[in-house]
Amino acid sequence: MRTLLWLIPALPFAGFFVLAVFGARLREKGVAAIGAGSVGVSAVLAILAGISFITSPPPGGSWTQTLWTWIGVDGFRPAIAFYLDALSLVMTLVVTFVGFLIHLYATEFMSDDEGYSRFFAYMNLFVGSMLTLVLADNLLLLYLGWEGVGLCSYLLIGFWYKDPANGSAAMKAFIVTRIGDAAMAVGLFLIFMNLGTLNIQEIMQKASHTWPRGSGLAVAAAALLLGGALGKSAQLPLQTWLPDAMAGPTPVSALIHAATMVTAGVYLIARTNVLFLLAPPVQAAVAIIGAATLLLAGFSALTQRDIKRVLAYSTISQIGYMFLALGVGAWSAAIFHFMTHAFFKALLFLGAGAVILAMEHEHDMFRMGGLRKELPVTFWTFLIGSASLSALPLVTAGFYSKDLILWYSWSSENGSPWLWAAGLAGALLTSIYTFRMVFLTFFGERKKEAGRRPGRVMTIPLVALAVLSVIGGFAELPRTLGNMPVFSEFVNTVLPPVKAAGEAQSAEAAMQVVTSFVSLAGVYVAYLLFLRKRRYVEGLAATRTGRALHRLWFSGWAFDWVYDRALVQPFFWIARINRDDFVDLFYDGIAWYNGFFHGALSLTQSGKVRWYAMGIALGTVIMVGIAVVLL
Amino acid sequence: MISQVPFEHGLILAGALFALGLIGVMVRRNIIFILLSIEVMLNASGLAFVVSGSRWGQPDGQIMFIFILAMAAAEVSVGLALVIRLYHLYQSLDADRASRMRG
Amino acid sequence: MNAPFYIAAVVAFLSTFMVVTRRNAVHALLYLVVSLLSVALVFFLLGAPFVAALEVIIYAGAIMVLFVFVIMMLNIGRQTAEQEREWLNPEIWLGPAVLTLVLAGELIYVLSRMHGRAYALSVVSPKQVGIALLGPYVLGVELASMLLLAGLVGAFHLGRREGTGGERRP
Amino acid sequence: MILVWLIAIPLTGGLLAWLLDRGDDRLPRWVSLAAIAIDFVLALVLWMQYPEKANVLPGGAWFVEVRSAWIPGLGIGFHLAMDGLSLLLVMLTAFLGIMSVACSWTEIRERVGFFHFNLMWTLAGIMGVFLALDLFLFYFFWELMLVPMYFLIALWGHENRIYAAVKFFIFTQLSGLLMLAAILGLYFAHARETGVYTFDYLELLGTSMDPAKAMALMLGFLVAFLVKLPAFPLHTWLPDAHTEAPTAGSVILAGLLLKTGAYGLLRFAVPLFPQAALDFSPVAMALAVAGILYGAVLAFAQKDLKRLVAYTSVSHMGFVLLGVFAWNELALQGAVIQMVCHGVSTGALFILAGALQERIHSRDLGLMGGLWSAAPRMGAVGMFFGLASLGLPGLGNFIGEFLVLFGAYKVSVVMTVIATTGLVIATAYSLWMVQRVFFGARREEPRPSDLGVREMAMMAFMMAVIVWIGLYPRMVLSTSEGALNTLRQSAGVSAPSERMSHTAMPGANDDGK
Repeated sequence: MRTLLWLIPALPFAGFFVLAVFGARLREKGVAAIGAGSVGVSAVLAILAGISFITSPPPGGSWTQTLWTWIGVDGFRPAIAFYLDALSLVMTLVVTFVGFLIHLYATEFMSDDEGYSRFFAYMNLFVGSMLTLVLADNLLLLYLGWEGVGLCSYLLIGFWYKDPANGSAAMKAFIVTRIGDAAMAVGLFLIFMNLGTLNIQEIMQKASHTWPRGSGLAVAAAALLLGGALGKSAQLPLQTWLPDAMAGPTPVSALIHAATMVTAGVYLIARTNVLFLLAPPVQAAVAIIGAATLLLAGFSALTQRDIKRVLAYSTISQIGYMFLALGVGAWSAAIFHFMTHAFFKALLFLGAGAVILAMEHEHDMFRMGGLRKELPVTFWTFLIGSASLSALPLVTAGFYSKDLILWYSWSSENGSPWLWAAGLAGALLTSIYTFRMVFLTFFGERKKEAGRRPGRVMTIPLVALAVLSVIGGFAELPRTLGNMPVFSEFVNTVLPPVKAAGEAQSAEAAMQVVTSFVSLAGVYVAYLLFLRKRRYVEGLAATRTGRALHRLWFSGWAFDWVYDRALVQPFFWIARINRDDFVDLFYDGIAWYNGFFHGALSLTQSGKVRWYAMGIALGTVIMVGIAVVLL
Repeated sequence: MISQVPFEHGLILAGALFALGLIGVMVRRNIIFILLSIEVMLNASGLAFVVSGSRWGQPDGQIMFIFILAMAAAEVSVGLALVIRLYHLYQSLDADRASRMRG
Repeated sequence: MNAPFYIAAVVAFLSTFMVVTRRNAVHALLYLVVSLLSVALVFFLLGAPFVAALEVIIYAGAIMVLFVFVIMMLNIGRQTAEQEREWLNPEIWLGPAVLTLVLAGELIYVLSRMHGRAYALSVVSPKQVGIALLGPYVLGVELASMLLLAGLVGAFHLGRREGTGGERRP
Repeated sequence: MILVWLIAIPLTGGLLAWLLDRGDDRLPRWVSLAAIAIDFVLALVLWMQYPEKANVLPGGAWFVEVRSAWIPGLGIGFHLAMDGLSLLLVMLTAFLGIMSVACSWTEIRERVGFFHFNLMWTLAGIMGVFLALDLFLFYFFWELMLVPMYFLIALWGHENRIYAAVKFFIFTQLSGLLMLAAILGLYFAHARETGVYTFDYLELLGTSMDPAKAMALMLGFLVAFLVKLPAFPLHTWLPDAHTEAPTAGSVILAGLLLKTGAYGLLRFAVPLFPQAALDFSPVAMALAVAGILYGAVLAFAQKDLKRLVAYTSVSHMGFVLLGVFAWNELALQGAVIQMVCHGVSTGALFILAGALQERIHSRDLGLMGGLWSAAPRMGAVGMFFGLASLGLPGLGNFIGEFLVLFGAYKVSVVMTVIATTGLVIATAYSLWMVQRVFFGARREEPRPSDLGVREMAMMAFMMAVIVWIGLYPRMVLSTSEGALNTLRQSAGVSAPSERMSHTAMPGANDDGK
């Protein structure tokens, strides 16, 4: 099984190549078969690899397969090599499995769209790049996957290229993430120069030997890698691109902007955890950024009208939780939340996609309503997803993962009550906006006829993801509820275990009661505000501060406005005024003076013989004068 | 009969005559006067040659004078022919009239 | 012993000065002849009798006569005199005068700094000149003859009055 | 002798093409295509046997050499030699030569024979530059490639081609003269030191002279190469020359002429005056970084497609300059890779721009837009090379740029960080270009037909090269490794005596751990 490791990323790339070259000639059926098939087979392979990995764990806890040396310049020898250990196995499984489900969903969702083969080519390229990123054995190959997913997100956001708005949203996404990538690149340079290698495992060992805890280099390296992670995972301050990324087709949002790509930053930090442990200030920064982002995104999600933008802000918020977990050192909790989040967020997006399809591409929730009876399956699966997102107690996966994070943000060594409080407030906000979305779309009076019902192929993924977002949570039962931490034991073979302060079990139980009460309260508040007395909410929004707050939150805390004023407009201005290259003026100036002197000198050619005689005389006088002076 | 004239005085005389010829060329607008002044200058330079030739007792000075004479003769003949044509063309001997060759 | 040289020099200078400043062309021409004769005398005094003779014969005789012909042909004697008057207003003289004064000054400065010892000016007999002329300078003589031929042809060709055709009235 | 053939074939091919112009237009095209194709085959043959016939000449990785007296009196010899670096660039010349002949198949209508004559003679001049080891011969070829290029732009160019051609000529000629002065200065300095009057590069290598004079001579060389490279302040001829040149002219200009500048830096400017180059390197690196950012910002602002691509070349060549003056193993290899990949990717972009101009008779980005629906294949190819120019990992340019940045980081952190921000602006301009040309609302009137079979074959070939270098650059790296080690060693600012010893450099190294 070990030797087939390279097939997992290779298959989607092969799918991309086939579809890119022959796509135009294939029928939709053929394209769907190749597109979904390649990801499906690599999913199967991943599962097989997982099984053989778990049943007969390899000695070092990891498999390495080197295909060829990528660049060979004296000490700089990165290789195209894949490295499978517990962490990357979890990531691969989630990416391939959820990826396959979304591909399946997309075969019907995108049917009779004129760029059908192009869509699946890009999707396969994305899955291939994501798998390369996850399985990369050295940072340069990881960077290749990193940029590859960024490219695919650009291609897929701008998929419907006829509308220029999609194009600019796509460019915004790629450029903002590219800023993060530039920081990460500098991090790579720093690491290579100081540690002499890019291989992740070697970096981990060398860093812990050479760099003392909190040394300048460690902080710099960690901060730069964090920069890359912020860009890709849409955290403060580089989060403005994700809401606009909803311009892409819904399966894209489900796969890229919910399940896989946006969590690449989480994977990077988890993978290079030694660097972050060596740089406590940076780890604290991760926690604080996580907490701040989850609050900001929560508030923004409250005010959105477009169903996909609500989910986008919710994704930013949930990743904020993962960053919080990473920040406080609960590595396995972050990965666990990543897994459960992948399930229920993908489910919510696919559900939203079904709703949008039914509503003939209507995105505004306030124009939908009462779809409960029209789309029963979609409704129930959507409800399960929402429940899991807002972490309804005991029954949903979201509860176990989010509760774990909140618990560790309280109890772990570098956790703090403030972080916990922020997390809790975030949980409240989450359940309010989630159920606001549910009530607005599925309850209340029907405003529009439901057009196209989701077909069988679309409902299978919905149901599967719904099941997963319920049972997914049972993989990690906390001490108080069955004490079966299967997931964290598995992942902690790679990631360092949490350094909890050894709180009593009762404290943990009390904490769980508080979080479940908060999530239920959120549901009730949403019920009150958006189902019963809608007038009350309109009244609240009508007040002056209300309107100001609403505008602020709606625009994502005006980050876009600030960036536009501070960075984008000046850049355009500089580019515009210097369009034809002021350096050129210097050379044109030389040419002009040349002409000027030509004019002046030609005046001396007056044609009068006597003037010439005068000139000759003057010349002789000067020459003789010089001769006289010199001798 | 050989005079003990200091060699430099001869040259100074040549220089003075040359200067006068030069001033003539520059000042006069009538072409005939310009030609005359050129003749004066030629003569002055011939004088200088002869003076220095006699100073070192070499015939070269005089030979150079002969060449200058030949050149002056040819130059005057052609020059005057041109002056005649110019006169027919412009009906005046003003040197500044013929200034069509200007930049 | 050197008196005649200085007298001739002064006469030459004055007559040349007159040549340059006269308004009437004929007067200028005659002064020039005087100047040439005085220079011929200087040549004679300097021990170059052959050249002195040549000066008188060719320079004063032939070239000046040529000038006389041209002046007569163009009859520019008196009536161009007053035209000369407004051409020769004093301030025209200023520029060139300054220039030539500076030039003359430089020449004199250079010459005066040389050691002014008088040398016995040796006589160079026409025989020596003849030998040298047809010795090393034979090429020069041939060239001079060709130059004269060219001058002849040029003068003849340009001098013809009509039948040249083709040249445009201004 | 094969080197002489390399140069002689395009020369005769060009002449033949011009003579055959009487007949129909197709004949000259086939003749010049055949000539340059033979050249490419020769280059491949050389590459095949590269490892075995190593170090024919003392001091390193020369593996083919032709030497004969030309003007013995002045010490000028007809000395051509090839090492890994010049082999790569000669292959690039032949490859882009084929592409430029192929892409002007339908574009050039009048005076086809003379066009191909100029094209072939420029290519011969460029190959001569890459092979010449005698400074006088190098200057001869430097001029030889300049004049036909001037005719290419002046006769077959677009609107104000005369202005562009003259500007190009003056810029290059003036700086060329500075270089000539520097060559002569070196010639006499060497003569004074060793009494031997020679222009031969290998002898001139060791001349030691007082620092001020060395710096002056180095600057003489440097200005010529910085104008050709287009480094920041001296680059303004490039956009005009590119906008007005015919497609083949642009491909040659961007793909090859810029490389002669970089090659000159690598071969002549730095090794001949190692200490002066070392002292000058901070300034040069600052110029490089300025070039990267300045080129990128200006590329972003352009309205004319070819002008935009021209400014991207200024930005990419900034990386090469940064690599050259960082002067360590990584940076130099990066610079070589960047040269090769930039040649191919920018050449392709120009062929695309030319094809677009042939179809919609304009280069104005305002008129384009929504072309993807009309010409999907052209869109895909344009997108590919746009991504190559922004340095997407997995493609060749990324390898070049990152090796340069890795190398430059060792020398100066600040420069590298600023250069890395250049990557972000690079993303901006290339995505902006792709957006304005291919995406956006579909227009009715310019309905360009999609790429034909000929064009698609060319593009596929170039894409293959870029991806091959992107994923498996070791073939290129090992070829240029020997040459770069020699250069680094000869400029290692070590004592002249030590440099004279013939360090036997194994031409081919083992295939890596």
